[in-house]
Formats: sequence, C-alpha cells, structure tokens
Amino acid sequence: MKKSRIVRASALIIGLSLVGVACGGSDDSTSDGAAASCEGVKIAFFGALTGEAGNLGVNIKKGLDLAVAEFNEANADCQVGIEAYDSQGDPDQAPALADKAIADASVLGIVGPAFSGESKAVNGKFDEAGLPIITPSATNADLSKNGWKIFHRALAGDDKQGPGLATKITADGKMKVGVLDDASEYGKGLADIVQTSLGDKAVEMNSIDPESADYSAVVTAAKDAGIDALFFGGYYAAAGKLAKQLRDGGVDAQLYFGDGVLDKGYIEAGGPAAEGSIIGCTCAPFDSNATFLKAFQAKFSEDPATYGAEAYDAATVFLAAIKSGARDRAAILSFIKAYDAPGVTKQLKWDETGEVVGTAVYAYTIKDGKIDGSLGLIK
Amino acid sequence: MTNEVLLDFNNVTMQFGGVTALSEVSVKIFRGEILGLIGPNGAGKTTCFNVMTGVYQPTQGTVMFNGSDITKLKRYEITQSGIARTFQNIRLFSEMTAVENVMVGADARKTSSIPASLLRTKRQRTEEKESYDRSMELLALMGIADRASDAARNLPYGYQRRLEIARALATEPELLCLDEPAAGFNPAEKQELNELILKIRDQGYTVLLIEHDMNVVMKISDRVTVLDFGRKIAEGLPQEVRENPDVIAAYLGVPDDAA
Amino acid sequence: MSQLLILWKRFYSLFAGVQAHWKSMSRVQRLSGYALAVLALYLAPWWPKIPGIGWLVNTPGTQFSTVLNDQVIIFVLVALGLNVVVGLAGLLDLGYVGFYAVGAYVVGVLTSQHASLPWIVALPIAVLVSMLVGVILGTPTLRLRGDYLAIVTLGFGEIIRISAKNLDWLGASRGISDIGKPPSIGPLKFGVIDPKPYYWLGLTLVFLVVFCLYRLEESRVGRAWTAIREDEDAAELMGVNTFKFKLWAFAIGAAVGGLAGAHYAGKVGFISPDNFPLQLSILFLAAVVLGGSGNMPGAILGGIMVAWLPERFRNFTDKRVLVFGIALVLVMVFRPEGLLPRRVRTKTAMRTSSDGKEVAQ
Amino acid sequence: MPDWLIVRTFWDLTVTGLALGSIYALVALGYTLVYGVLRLINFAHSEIFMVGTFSALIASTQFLNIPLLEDGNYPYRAGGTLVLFLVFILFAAMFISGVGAVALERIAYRPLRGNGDAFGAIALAFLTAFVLGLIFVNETKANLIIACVGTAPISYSYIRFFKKGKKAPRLAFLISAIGASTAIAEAVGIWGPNRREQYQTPRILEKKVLFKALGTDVRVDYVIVIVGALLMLTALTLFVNKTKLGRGVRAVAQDAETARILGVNVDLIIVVTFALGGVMAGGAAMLFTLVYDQSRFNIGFILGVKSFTAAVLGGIGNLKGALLGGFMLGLVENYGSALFGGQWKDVIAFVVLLVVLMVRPTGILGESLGRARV
Repeated sequence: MKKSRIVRASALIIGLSLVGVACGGSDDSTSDGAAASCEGVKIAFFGALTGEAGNLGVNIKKGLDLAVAEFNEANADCQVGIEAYDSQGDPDQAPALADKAIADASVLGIVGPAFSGESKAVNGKFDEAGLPIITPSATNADLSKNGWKIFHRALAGDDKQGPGLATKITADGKMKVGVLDDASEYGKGLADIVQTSLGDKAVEMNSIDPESADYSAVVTAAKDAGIDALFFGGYYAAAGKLAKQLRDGGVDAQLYFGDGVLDKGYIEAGGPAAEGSIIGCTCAPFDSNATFLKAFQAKFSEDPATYGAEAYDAATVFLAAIKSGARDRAAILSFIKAYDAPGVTKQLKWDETGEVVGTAVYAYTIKDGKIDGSLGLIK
Repeated sequence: MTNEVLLDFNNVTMQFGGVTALSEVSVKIFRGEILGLIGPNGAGKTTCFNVMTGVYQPTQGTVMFNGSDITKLKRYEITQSGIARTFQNIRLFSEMTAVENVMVGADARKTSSIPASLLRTKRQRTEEKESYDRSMELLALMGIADRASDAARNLPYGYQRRLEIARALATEPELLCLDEPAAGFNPAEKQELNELILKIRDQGYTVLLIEHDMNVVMKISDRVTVLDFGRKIAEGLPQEVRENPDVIAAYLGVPDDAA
Repeated sequence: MSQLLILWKRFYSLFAGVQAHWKSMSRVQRLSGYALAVLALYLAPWWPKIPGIGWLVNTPGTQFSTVLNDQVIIFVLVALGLNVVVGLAGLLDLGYVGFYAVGAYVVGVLTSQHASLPWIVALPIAVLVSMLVGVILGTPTLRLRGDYLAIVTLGFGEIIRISAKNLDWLGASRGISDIGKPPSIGPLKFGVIDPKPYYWLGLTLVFLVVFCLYRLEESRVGRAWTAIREDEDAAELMGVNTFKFKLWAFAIGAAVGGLAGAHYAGKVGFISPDNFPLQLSILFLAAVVLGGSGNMPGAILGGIMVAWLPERFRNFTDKRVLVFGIALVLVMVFRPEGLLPRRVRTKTAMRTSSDGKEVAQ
Repeated sequence: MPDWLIVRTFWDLTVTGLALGSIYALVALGYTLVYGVLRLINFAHSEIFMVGTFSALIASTQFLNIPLLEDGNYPYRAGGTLVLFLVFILFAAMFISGVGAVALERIAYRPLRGNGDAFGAIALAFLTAFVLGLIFVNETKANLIIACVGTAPISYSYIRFFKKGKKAPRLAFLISAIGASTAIAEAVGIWGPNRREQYQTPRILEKKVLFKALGTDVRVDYVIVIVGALLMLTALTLFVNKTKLGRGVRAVAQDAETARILGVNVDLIIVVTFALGGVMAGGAAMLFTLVYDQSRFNIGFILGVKSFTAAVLGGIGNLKGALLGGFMLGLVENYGSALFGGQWKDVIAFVVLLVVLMVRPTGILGESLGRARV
C-alpha cells in the first residue's frame, strides 16, 4: 500500500520545520545586528496609522519622518531607516506587532506606543527585550509606575495636566464645575484627577458613551445642576457633539477639555459651539519653535498638529544616540538615560521612572475657528 | 385486547382564542387495541394528538395515562411515560442519518448524560450500544435497514414515513400514535403498511391511528372513533361506525379514498 | 458552461479519492499519519522558514508565532465553543464575547486584581465561572425563540463589557495589568517575549477541547443537540429534554469561551474592556459560519481564516475590514454552508455496530 | 416627591427621549418589515440608515450648496425656503436609502435564496474581482480591471446558473448581512466624505424653543422629529393595509408559499418590503441629521442594535410595536441615564428588553405581520 499523501505532506512539513529550527533559534527574525555603519539601523513608529484614531498616529509619524529625513540629509554616511507598526490603537493587535519589532534586531528605538491602552499591553515586552521607547503621546499617569526601564515620554503625564487644568479653572473664577468623562481609560483617568484637584467645586456628572449620538440626558443634568463650567475628559469627536448639544440645550457654562480634544476635528464637530473652549495640554504650542515650524511646513506643506513636535523630539534623541555611535539597544538606552539637551518643545531629560523633567501645562483656546495658543503656560 | 384502559381522554375542550377545536371530547383507549380516529378535515383529530402528547394544554378536561394524570406534564415527560407519535407532515431530523434519527428516540429511555458521555463510562457505552442495536432492529422491522446510514432527507418518501414510525417505536411507548401514516402511499404500499401496523400491534403496542383512508381504517382498526367539528359523533366497531347515519352525513360528499 | 461544471466535479471527486484512500489504510498507518500531523502543528512557529510555503503562511508586519497564539489559537478555541451553541444546538448567540470576557476577567481578578493565585489555579475557576454564567444567562433566556435569543444574548455581551468598563472592582476602563502567567515547566518558560510556549499550551488546549467535544458529539448528547437544531418540537416529542440539553450546550460553549479568555489573559498579561467589543462576537460567529457550522473541522478552519487572513494581508491595511466584509458575503453566496460544510456522519453507524462489521451501505 | 434628578427633569427627559425614540422607531420599522416577510435579521439595515444620513448631508451641501457656516454662524433658513429645503433633503435621503436597501437585497440576500438575478450576479462578480485583485494583484486600477474582466464571467455564471434554486440555511443570510454591513460601513469610511472623521451638516433649521410646557422648553427640531415619525408610520400603515402591494406584503408575511401559489409575485413583494424599510430608514436619517447635524461611517452599528432591540421590544413584525418599542426605548434610556448615569444607558436598555421578553416572549404587542411559528 502506498503511503498517504497526508503522511508524506506532514513528514515534509516536519522535516522542513526542523531545518528551520536548526537554522535560526528565534523565528523569522530578519537581521543579525548591525555593524559600525548605520546600515540596517531603524527607528520604529508604534501606534495607530489607520482605524478610528489614525489621525493622531499620522501626526506623530510626520514628526518622526521629518527628524529622520533631516538626519539622513546631514549624515550621508549614516542612513537611518523607519519602520511603522500600525496597531490601529487596538490592544488586541499590539502584541503581535511588538514581538515583530523585538525580533527585528535592526529596530533600535521606538517612537510610541501612541496610546495608553496599547502601552500597557506591550511595554512589558519592550522592557524585557531592552528595546527603548519614547512615547510622544501616551500620557496616562500610571504608565511610569510600572518599573519599566525602557519607558520614557516626551511630555508630562496626566498627573501634571489634571492639576494644571484645575488651577486654570480655579483661576478663571469658576465655582461649580461639572466633571464628565467618556469612560475611556484616558478620559476617566484625567477627569478623576481634575475632580480631585478641584475639590468641592466639582460636581460629579458620571460618564457618557463617546459613540452615542444623543447626549440630551447629560445636557438636562447640566442644566439642572446650574454649573458655570464643565470639564470633559475624552476625545475630540465626542467633545464636539457634546459642545453643540450643550449650547443648543441652553447650557452656557465655560467648557474645559484635556489634550484629547486638541485637534481641528473638535472645531469641525463643534462648529460655533466650540468657540471659546479652553483645552489643556502638556504639549507645547506648534509655533513655539520657529525652525521646527518652518521645516515641517516645508516638508508637509501644512502646520504640525498635536504631538508632532514631541515625536520630532523623541526621534531626535534616538538619532543623537545613533550619531554618537550606539549600535545596540542597551547602548541607546544608556544614552537616553544620560541625555540632557534642549528639544523643540522642552528640555529633554528624564528621571529614572521615564518622566520628562519639564512639566509645563499649556492652555489653548478656540478662536475664530482655529486653535489658539496665546493663553500660554498655565502651570 | 383487554379491558384495561390505557389512555383516558376525559372530557377535553380545546380553545384557540375564540375558536373551539375540541369540545368535551372523551375517548378511551384500551391496552392492546388499534383505535382508529377518523373525521373530515378540520374535525380536530390532530388537535387530539397534540393534547395527548402535551403540545397543547387543554382548556378543560384531563388526560389520564396508565392511571396517572399527564395533562400538566412536559412533552418529553409524556414521551418518557410511554406515548409516542408520528407527524402528519413528516418531521424527521433531516441532516441526521436514519439510524441516528431512531437513536434519538431510543435515547429517551437512557439516563447517561454529559459527564458520562465525556468520560465514556461503561454504562454510557453499554447504553450507546443498546440504542444502536435497538435502532437497527427497528429499522429492520420497518424494512428500511438498507439505508440506515443515509441522511434522512435523502430517503425516499415511503422510507421517511416508515422511519418516523421506527423513531416513535424506539422510545418504547405503550401507546403509539400514528398521524396519517399512509398519506401519499399507493394501494400496494398501503397494504404493506397495514400489515406493518398489525405486526406492531401484535408485538404488544397499543396503536392510535388517524387516517383519512376509510379502507385502511376499517380494515385494521379494532374500534373506531369519529370526530366532527371538534365533537365525538360516533364510536364503536368499524362495521357499526360505517353504518352510523351521523357519520355518513359528516362524510357526505367526501369519497372514501379522500386521502 | 458544462465544461466548467465537469471541472468542478472532477475537483470534488479528486478530493473524495484522497479520502477513500485514507480510509483504506490500516490503523497503524492512520495513527502514524495523525501523529505526524500533530507534530507538524506543534512545529508551526517555524513554518514561515519552510521554503516554498513560508511566504504563503507568513504574516508580514507581525510576528508569526504571536499571531499563532494570540489570534489563531484564540479564534479556534472560541469557534469550537461557539460551534456547540450555534452549529450543533442551533442557538443563535450574538454575545459570545461575554463568556470570553468572563474567562479573562476571572483570571485577571484572581491572579492580579484582588488575589494572587497562580494562573494554573485560576484557569479551572475561570472555566467553571464562565460555565456558571452561561447557566445563569441561559436559564431565563433559553425559553425564547431563535431570533429573540439572538438579541438578548447580544445584550448580555454588552452588559458584561459595560459593567467591566464601569465597575472599579474590575479595574474599570484602566483594565487589569500584571495578570499571572502559566508556570514554567522545565525548559518551557512562559515569559513576556517568546510566544511559542503559549502556542504549544494553546494547541494542547485545542486538542483537549476537540477530544471532549468529539466525545460529546458522538454520543446521545450530540444527537440531542442536532435533533434540537433540526426540529426542536419534534425532538421534544421524541423524549429529548430540550431545555436541559440547550442549557448544557450554552454552558459548555460558555466554558470553552471562558477557557479561551483565560488563556488569552495569561498570555498578554493585560486586559481592558476594549479587548471585548461587541464586534468581536460577530467575528466569532463569522468564523463558525464561514468554516461550516455544526462541523468541528469547519469551525477550526473558520477560526484560522478569520484570525490569520487579516494578518497575512496586512499590506492593504486600510482595506482589510472592507475586504473581510465583502468576503463574508461572497463566501455565503458561493458556499452558503461554509467552506467545509457538515456532512451527515456515517461513523456512528460503523463504530458502534454491535458485531464490529460495517453496516451495509 | 423625592428630589431626584429624574423627578426634577422628568419632562425634559421625556421630550428628548421621545425624539430619540422616534428615530429608533423609524429604523425599527425596517427591521420589522424585513423580519416579517423573510424571517431575517437584516443586519445591514443600520448601514442603510447611515447611508441615508450621508445622503442628507450631501444633498444639503452639494446639491443645495448650503455652506457649513456663514461667517462663523449657521446658515439658517426660514419660511418657504426652509420647508422646500427640508423636503428636498428628506426625499434625497429616502430615495438613496430606498435604492440602497433594494440593491442590498439583490446582492447580499437574493442569490442566497437561489434566485440571483443579473444585477446581483454582476455586482457580486465585480466584488469577487475586487477582492481577488486586492489579494493577489497589486492594488493598481489597471490590475483591478484585469482581475474584474478575468473573473467576472466565472462568478457571474456560477451565481446565475449553478446556484439556481438552492436556498441557503438561515445562518448564511445572517452572516451575509453582517458582511454587507461591515463592507458598507468600511467603504464609506474609506471613500466617503471626510473618511473616518465625523462629517458635519449645515444647520438650516434654527433650534428655537417652540413652546414651553410643564416647565420644559420644547424645541422645534424635536417637534418635527416626533411629528415626522408619526406621519411616516401612518403613511406606512395605510400603504400596508390599503394598497394591493401592501396586502401582498402581509400575505407573504403570513405564508410565502401559499401567497406564491395564489399568484403573488413574492420577489416583487420582497423588493417592495426592502424599499419600504429603506425609505423609512432614509426618513429617520434625515430627521437624525436635523437634530444631531452630524454623521460618521460607523454611526449605524449601535443605532441599529438599539433599533432592532426596539423592534423586538414592541413585537417584531408588528408596525405599531416598532413605534411603541422605539418610544419606550428612547424614554427608558433617558430616564435610566438620569437615574444611574449615562454610562449605564445601554445596560438599562437591554435589561428592560430582557424583562419584557420574560413576561411577554414575543414583545409587548406580539408579532403580527407574520404569525408566530409553532
């Protein structure tokens, strides 16, 4: 009797797999480390480029692209590559991408992960692999408390932003502040900090579903509570809908938001209702550094958006490390730990938990349908 | 046939909204007999079946089986207490094989459940084997064992009718209710079926038979009950019923072989 | 046109030929065939290195072995569980992600949030709790008819997710981090980076689940489920305690879903309500029906396809979901019974035959 | 009376709840009609609604050339112009949604009934080619066209000739519906205006307070929505009860086989049913944009789930039930939000559904378009 095809096929697969096992210990890794030149040296972006929150990732990627392009132009003998891991902001997809980044030995540093959720899912992996990361946008306060040695962020966390916002609200003379959130990790976290900082001025207003179209129950509650200000922790799309419905419903409280609303999408969604809202962010105004602004406009023919400058800063640190001759992850990491130089947004120096030393919080407002940074530093 | 009452259908009224499908119908079935239940379309025959087997809860009246009240029992409990039925429009488990169909019936008498099946306990294996053997036996009895491993839906019509009977028999009933088993059969097939039903009766089962075809009913029934507009209008030996003027009136214009 | 038809039939008969050949082999040959196939599956993390088929299976952009565990194993487990509910018993469950979430959360709560039990202890508890939740949800709802059941289960999935999102006891939107990992066995280290041990563990779980479900399917329980699916009223009138068996189907499906969730939680170490969106329920259902509902190999194939294809075709990232949607419609149009439709089993007849002989065909 | 938020703001919540409920009700009508006739959860109905909102938005911005804002203010209209504009936008949304629903039936459902026609077959052939082209060929237009030309005849003939008369199992319809739903939403997300971002609509109706009643400001847009929904339901009821086609719909819902034997063109009736559902969803979509003046590619999913819940709540297959269920759901959600907080809104909705189904397994008013299966 002939041997079955199935048996033969299985045997073949096993044989070939064993060959694979013999050839390389780790699976599908592509490179075996780089030599002294910059060949095969890459900096990676990790975050959402597509999907629901793709905008934010695209902003960050542009900052990274700009930094690398400038570096490569200045250093003809050292061409650094860019890798992009598009997680769609989904903590489910992130681990497989992170493992890929870890397995690719030419990836020496990561600008990202962009969101707090995916950060929690993968930063532990990066830590164990010793792959340094600098996130330009994940501001969740708890992230720096996990003991990850590789973790850095290029801006202050929500534990700085929240009190900053509370200071601003108090300074504006608001006495009864409704505090609302979208039940997301970022929104709820920030709203809780703001509420604590405000103390008894705060009026707890629970959460809303950001995907919902109708916020009339909240509008009614806000009207009923007679608040003179409202803080909403959440992202710009929901904020726009909320602002509009509040104004239509006859609520004229001053609106305050966190950095998740600092996007032109808020103005599009809110229309006239967005005018005058105050938005806090630990990110620096886009025009705070004229050289960066000009270079960015030249490359992309548009203004940089939220976190673009922070991403540029993060990439600059990695590039400086490469320039200094660091060719493996450990060397890059120790370079970052010792780094202390001005970036386009702030002085870049990290404490041992990975928090950046500069803790400035800025306030923005919406004026004539544009984001306006003239309110400046609030803390 | 004995004088022991197996099923006592006692003064049953069945109403759907405003429509009365059965009105104070009382039927007694004696152990070991073949009782024919006849009547024109819409007379309430199938409703009778549905009340007996628990598909409907009667508005009024009780159904006693083997001396106990089964009116409030769940459908599967009624089956397990010894009443099995077939359906007027065949309702086999069409994706299952013929033998599996019968085994579902045979399983009604088995007790091993999930944990036993998971562990394949000895009792479970014995029961599986018993179910299988009994089912094959019944298929052989019905003369359809040659297609035991075919999907029920692929069987020819006559096989499907007989498979329904086999499935019902597998639940080890004391009372077998056949709802127009000869529908769609040609005379030769009807003849075969008649013999089969008699054979079943002779094995000790009691049979309640709904049939349109007077020839079939009159030939094999020990007694006949006639329903019309939800009322019992006659009962007795086939010959008596045939000559009953009420029955003739009820059937007037309806030829004998109306099926 | 007719030539096309002939080609089609040829293709099918070729397939049948291989099957017949397989059946004609001796027991030893067949067993060794199975053993080799199993071994090949355990070596799957190295498949991308095989010249020739490597490019086909590899997932560009993501780590293949991570995809194997985090996506493929999870979807296969879930599809197997959901197949019991939807495919065998015919109960349309649109909220299956709820059980998956319960499994993951039980492990999260017991190993990190409120206690620090080892994962291996939390695992059976997670399975049991999921099963219990299945029973609790099933008892009131299984009396409902098919499509009412669908919307109610969908509601349950949402209730579980929203509760997890808003109850501080469950970590609310922060989720649960630092979830316990399986204990290392000898050289098998369940660490953070290497996904292979998890894959092997997951594959073993899959085999275990397949074994158990196969036993159930090939018994009175499986017959009862199929009968309920085919005609619930007739089944009950044939003495099947339909409610009991439906509840069992629900509970067993929930248990397998919970197992998948527990395995997932142990692997990634971090869960949050965002891991369990309603859309995932729909993907799970799609996996079952795509592969062929009511048929274990079909469910497995469906799970693999739904999990692996999007990673394989990562290069058109922004159109992946669109293609997935269109593909669902196309598969249903071209193969409405799924890729591997269930066939009427003839094995029962042969295997349990009293005298060991095959029943005459 | 206790001084709870829900007590203080009861009438406010009632008005806004009824407005949202009207939209649920109109969308629920589509689910109910299709379910009554085909016993199918038309999962993609929510996307028909979403397409309707985009039609309304495009009709106002592209055809009527209304800008989003004029000097930073809304371009309010008044009097005859306003009515004319509103009616035009309403008909545009109804038309596109109706056409969309019919096309959906042709492509995603009819071939599964073994009754695929040329339109559906060609559309499916092109979809096949599109997918194959994306997977196996690089994504250039030329390659896509080659793929289309190459594979279209095969799939066309397959659907037209090989699948004739074979009816797919029920689950297949559901999965096809889910697939269609995903595909439509994604297509709008990829190619639609403003892609995945929220899309704004110009606001031509000033949201003035029309009158005050029971201490509540009743806004004009809420009144239009509630009255509009009632009018549309009345029109639909009249159509179903008084016209020949409407009687056909009821007949097919009762018993498709018998209706076919009695000479009812079942396929035509199914088309009419989908068209009616689509038109109602289009109307709902226009009213939705009137109140919330925005839309997004994924707006349909949650709203669809809610509307289907409303349909089940009232008794699926029952037109009045859809209205009742919609209103009830809208109100319950609003009251519940005030009682327990907005984050529990969906939980409250589903718990109410469960409780109702426990007491009345076929919804509040029971099923009526068709009848309950034994």
